[in-house]
Amino acid sequence: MCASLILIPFISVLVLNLPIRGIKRLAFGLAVFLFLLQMAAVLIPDPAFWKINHSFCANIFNFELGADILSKVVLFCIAMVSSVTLFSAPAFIKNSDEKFNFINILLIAVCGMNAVAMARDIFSLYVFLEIVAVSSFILIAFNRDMPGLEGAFKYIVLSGVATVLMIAGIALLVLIAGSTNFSLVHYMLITQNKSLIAGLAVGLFIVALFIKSGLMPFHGWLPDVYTSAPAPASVLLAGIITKVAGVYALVRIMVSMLGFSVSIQSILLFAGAVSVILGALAALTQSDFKRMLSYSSISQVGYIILGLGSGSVLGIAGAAFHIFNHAAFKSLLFINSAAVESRLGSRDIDKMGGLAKQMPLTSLTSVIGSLSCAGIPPLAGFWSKLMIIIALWLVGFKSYAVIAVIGSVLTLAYFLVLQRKVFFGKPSDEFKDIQEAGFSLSLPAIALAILIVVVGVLSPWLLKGFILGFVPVLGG
Amino acid sequence: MVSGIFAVLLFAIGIYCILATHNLIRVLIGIEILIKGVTLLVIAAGLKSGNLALAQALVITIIVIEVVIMTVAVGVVLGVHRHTGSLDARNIRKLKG
Amino acid sequence: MFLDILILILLAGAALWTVMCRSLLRSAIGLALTSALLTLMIFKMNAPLAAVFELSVCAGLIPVLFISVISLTQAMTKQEVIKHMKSRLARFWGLPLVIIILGILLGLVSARFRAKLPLSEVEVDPRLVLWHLRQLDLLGQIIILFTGVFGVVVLFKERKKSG
Amino acid sequence: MMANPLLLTIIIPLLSGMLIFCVPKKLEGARSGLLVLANLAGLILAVILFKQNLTYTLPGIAPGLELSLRLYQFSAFMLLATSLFGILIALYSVIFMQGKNLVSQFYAYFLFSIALTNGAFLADNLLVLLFFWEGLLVLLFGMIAIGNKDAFKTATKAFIIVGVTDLCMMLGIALTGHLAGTLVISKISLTLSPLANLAFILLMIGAISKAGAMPFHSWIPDAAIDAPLPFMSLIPAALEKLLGIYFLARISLDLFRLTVNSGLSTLLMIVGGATIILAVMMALIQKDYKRLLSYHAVSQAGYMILGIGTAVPVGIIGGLFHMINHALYKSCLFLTSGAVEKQAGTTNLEKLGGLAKKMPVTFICFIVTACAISGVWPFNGFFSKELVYDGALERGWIFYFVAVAGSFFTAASFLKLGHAAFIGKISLENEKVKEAHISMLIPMIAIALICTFFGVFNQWPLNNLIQPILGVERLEGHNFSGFPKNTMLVVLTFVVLILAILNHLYGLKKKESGLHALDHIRYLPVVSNIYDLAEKRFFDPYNWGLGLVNVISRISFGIDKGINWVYDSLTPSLAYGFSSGIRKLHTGNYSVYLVWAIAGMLVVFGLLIFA
Repeated sequence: MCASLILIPFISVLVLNLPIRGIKRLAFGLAVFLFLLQMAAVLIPDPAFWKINHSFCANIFNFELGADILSKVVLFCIAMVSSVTLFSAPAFIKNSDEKFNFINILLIAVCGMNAVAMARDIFSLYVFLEIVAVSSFILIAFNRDMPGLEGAFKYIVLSGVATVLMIAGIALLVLIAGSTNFSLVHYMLITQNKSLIAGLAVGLFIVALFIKSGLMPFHGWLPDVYTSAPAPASVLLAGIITKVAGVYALVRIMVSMLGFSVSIQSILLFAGAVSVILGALAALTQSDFKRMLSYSSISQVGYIILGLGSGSVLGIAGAAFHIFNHAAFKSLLFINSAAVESRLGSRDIDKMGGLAKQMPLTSLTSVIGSLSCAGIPPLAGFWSKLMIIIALWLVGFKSYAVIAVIGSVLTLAYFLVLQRKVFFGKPSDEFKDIQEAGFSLSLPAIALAILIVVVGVLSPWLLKGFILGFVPVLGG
Repeated sequence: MVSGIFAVLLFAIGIYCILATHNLIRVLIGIEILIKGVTLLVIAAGLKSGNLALAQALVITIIVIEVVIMTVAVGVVLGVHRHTGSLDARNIRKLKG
Repeated sequence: MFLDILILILLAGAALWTVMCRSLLRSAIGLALTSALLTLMIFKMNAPLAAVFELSVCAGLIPVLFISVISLTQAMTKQEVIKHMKSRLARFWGLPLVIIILGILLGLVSARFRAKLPLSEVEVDPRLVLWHLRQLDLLGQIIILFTGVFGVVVLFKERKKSG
Repeated sequence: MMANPLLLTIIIPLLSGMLIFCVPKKLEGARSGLLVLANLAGLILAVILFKQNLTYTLPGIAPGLELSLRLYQFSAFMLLATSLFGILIALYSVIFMQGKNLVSQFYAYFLFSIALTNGAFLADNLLVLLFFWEGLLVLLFGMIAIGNKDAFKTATKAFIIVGVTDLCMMLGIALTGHLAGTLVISKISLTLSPLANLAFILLMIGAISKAGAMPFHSWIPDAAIDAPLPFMSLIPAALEKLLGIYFLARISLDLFRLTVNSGLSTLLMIVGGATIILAVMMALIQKDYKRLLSYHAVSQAGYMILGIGTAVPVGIIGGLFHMINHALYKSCLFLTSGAVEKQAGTTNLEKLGGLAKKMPVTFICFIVTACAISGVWPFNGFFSKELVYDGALERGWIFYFVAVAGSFFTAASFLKLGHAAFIGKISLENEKVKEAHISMLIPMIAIALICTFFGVFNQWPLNNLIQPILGVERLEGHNFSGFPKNTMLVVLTFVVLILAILNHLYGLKKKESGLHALDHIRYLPVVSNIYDLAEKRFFDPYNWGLGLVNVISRISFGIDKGINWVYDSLTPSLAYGFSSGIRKLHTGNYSVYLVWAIAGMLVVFGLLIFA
């Protein structure tokens, strides 16, 4: 039944484009409904739903899909960030035709991401990664302004190279394993002696997904893309697209297909640590609101990869939790930046100041988002970072645990800079008559802030079950 | 084996092209050459391991995806041309820092 | 075997020419040529279905796409061409050298990359594989084609000039 | 889960504190009501929980990390004491804070402090303890900082002093965990070894600095002036003392088995003795009501440390009894000073005088608690001090002597204080002073009554509250309640008190002023020099630190500035330098990005294939 998570959004795109009068007006409501449905479906633990061949469709459709707790976390994030994006879109896209196109592309991207989350075949994973990538190209260039086109082109080039590397890896897997199914490949990789070709294939996948997830030093495209994309698109990109297309795919491939070895772990940990530190450092002096957030994204992705690199159940649970947290607080912060941008028409934080008075909601929610990102208890971000750091420590990568802590301090530092420049400090005369952002931007921000606080406060009670849920993920 | 070597060579040519050229269309051509190399690799791998049917199925999908990516990319390049009046890749270095 | 290597060398040569030739138009044609040679190679490797696709789409459609873009954009003036040629030469002269050296190097180390191969399966029809085992990919193809359609709608649509 | 009573003791004040932030400014009544209600709930909860044994383990975050809370005799008693002070001081501050700035912040911090203190008492894991302990540090900063305009400086001073000692404690916790192999407090029982000694000293520094002993005391008198008054009677006088001595008792009784003849015991006694005498000497010469009290708060902590440091049952019982007694009368004394400040507008003793007629209830409360602190029979201070004397005598006459001398000076300075503030000529400005508001009086009266009760019926608190902490086994069959058995000591105590009165009368005759009744001690030949230095803050380790840094900075280009430079310039400029360096690398050229990616790819391949 879980195939319906792919089919239903796609079918709704088809239906929306049927030449029926007035059907376009349904788009917004339908999309909201679908996303809420998806969140509900993830939260309702009906094992029958997640079985692959459940209904009558089994005779016609034969999809290789599967969902474990890792997939479910990501599926939830996809629906969450997409609905937030959807709500924020009307503030920026006024034209009704364009809005319709935006919703269609959003639905297709969601469809692709859902498939990525549930794929159990490396080539299918690649196909849907490409769907996500193409739809994000279109979203970045959606306004067809010069920065958007520039960002889109850079993304196309780097993503194209990553794609090619990934297909090369798939080709090598076909050569040595004769299949592209996760479990078959995993089996073949274990039984076969570690040949050079296997090593090469692993390297190709790692590099391809490093590029897609924007780890240093493969990250060049990421700040440009996040900065240049239209505000709702950058919420989607930063919140979920690169996380699914890069980070989740990497975690999935490592866990289900490639398995861990000392050299792979050291590569993951090193790249993660470099991203954590350099990303945070680079964020420190940015003057563009969104650009600062995008370097912060690089830094946070570093944490996820550190958690993955620990190779333990706790670390991967922490990574998955951090994916969720990152989706929550980073889309919250991008929504905040969108709110500021929509009111001020500028993203230059050097020119802002004292907006806390004029935009109290935006200010408050951004403080919550920043603190969660910096890992301040009891917000949600604290727990995932704690899990990652403890996992690193327990496995024995103590120096990396220390780096993770230092990175957290740096995170706090740049968010303090951001808060001081934007929301506190001296109000600038230029923006005296600014009002709080509209309903469509405040509502998602408030919802996300509440989610962060609630999840953070409830974490001590929920985490044990959550972590135990990851034992089969790593075992199988 | 020989196909593998030539796939790597095509890869090198494509990367060199992307790095050295100043023309947006030629960047896309570079990416195309990368994909050519990788298509060759997939077919060769399928032939060598006796999974040619699978390999062909994969290649067909890859080609479809390739076309779509190229279409979108061309759309982006045309957009850039509309703004700057040229295809010079040096025009797209505005975002930095 | 000899014929294979010859085609492959021609393929690499065509790719080189595509990258290095002066005119953008010829580059696009070179790409078509490269694709055609690749088609030949794929056909030689007993993969006729993929070969047909490669020929029709990659050797046909994509170069046409590029050529149409090139014709939509205006060509450079003569002075620009001359200036451009000099810098092109400076940038591209290393490529053949790199390729030859890399080829020799790879030929030397390639012996180390020997895979233990699983037993060959019985030959099956790729169409059956595609339709029966890889339905998800087919769905993906359909979706990505739709994405492409939206891409065209969004990116190619002439917008009212708003400045 | 959420309804676990142990968690409730932390969560109720925490949530109500947060709620207070949400209450709009206009609804002052709602805020005050919330404050009082939350404290009342805490008191009820503490009474219900009293005499229960409970443990609660937070759901695991990681295997091997057991975050647990534990309620037993000792912590239940501390919980009760905390909530008692909480409700009384809450009632008081509702009136006192009327019309002041940042009231909601103060109320919220108040409740957060209660929550964190409860958490620290309940913690059964050193990490949990540390968490609450550090939280209190932050609150301490916040609460001082919302005082008058110099408060920020004082807050920084307090933050640095307490922060440094907390750092010591952190190291101690790490060392203890290393030695014991666990961080669960109830599972740790270490015998003394060189390393364990070090761990003990580190933990002790944390504990006694919380209790406000010398040489970590110097922020308290400053805070007395700058911080809001209810803060003084809540934090340094009550909660921090309770917490510090509680932790000191835990480490010397449970975590480490402190033996009579160990060097650590002597060390503790020396710290205690020095604190008693030095702080009380400073108290003697103070001319400000609150400042004088705060030096006594330091000095009295010395008795507790001395008592626990003796490591003999009578001393420990005395120390613990003194802890609760001190918390009682010192918070009441601070409350009287607050009443005076609120009514007369100043706490400067030069400007006060003759308030006894105007504020009779306050005066009576003052008398009772001053007698208690001076150790006058039959108030509670008498009994606990006798126990401490007994213990000190058992370990050496010098400690006894110091303790008794401290008692002399305590009595002397309170005679001076009482005389200067309440008796004597009334100044013109104070003609119209009225008695304080009833809700400020109730807490004072209540505490004064408890002081008397704990004295006259000392069997009850000793048998029900204090002695069970040590347990029958370690009491070795003794029972310390009732009138002291050592008649010699009692007589000596009375002699000392009479001497103090005589001294006061002598000074009074000489100077004819209550305020200057002790000036003859102030201007004794050697003593006067010491005092001069002390008034210039010569003995303040914080100032030593500053002085030291200044001296060295003059010699070697300024370590002070150097450190500042490292923090203010070097680290940020390094970070910013790196940052702008990284920014410059991002040229916006996709080829550069691609080159990075390819280079990274080659490195990855190299690692995977050749490693």
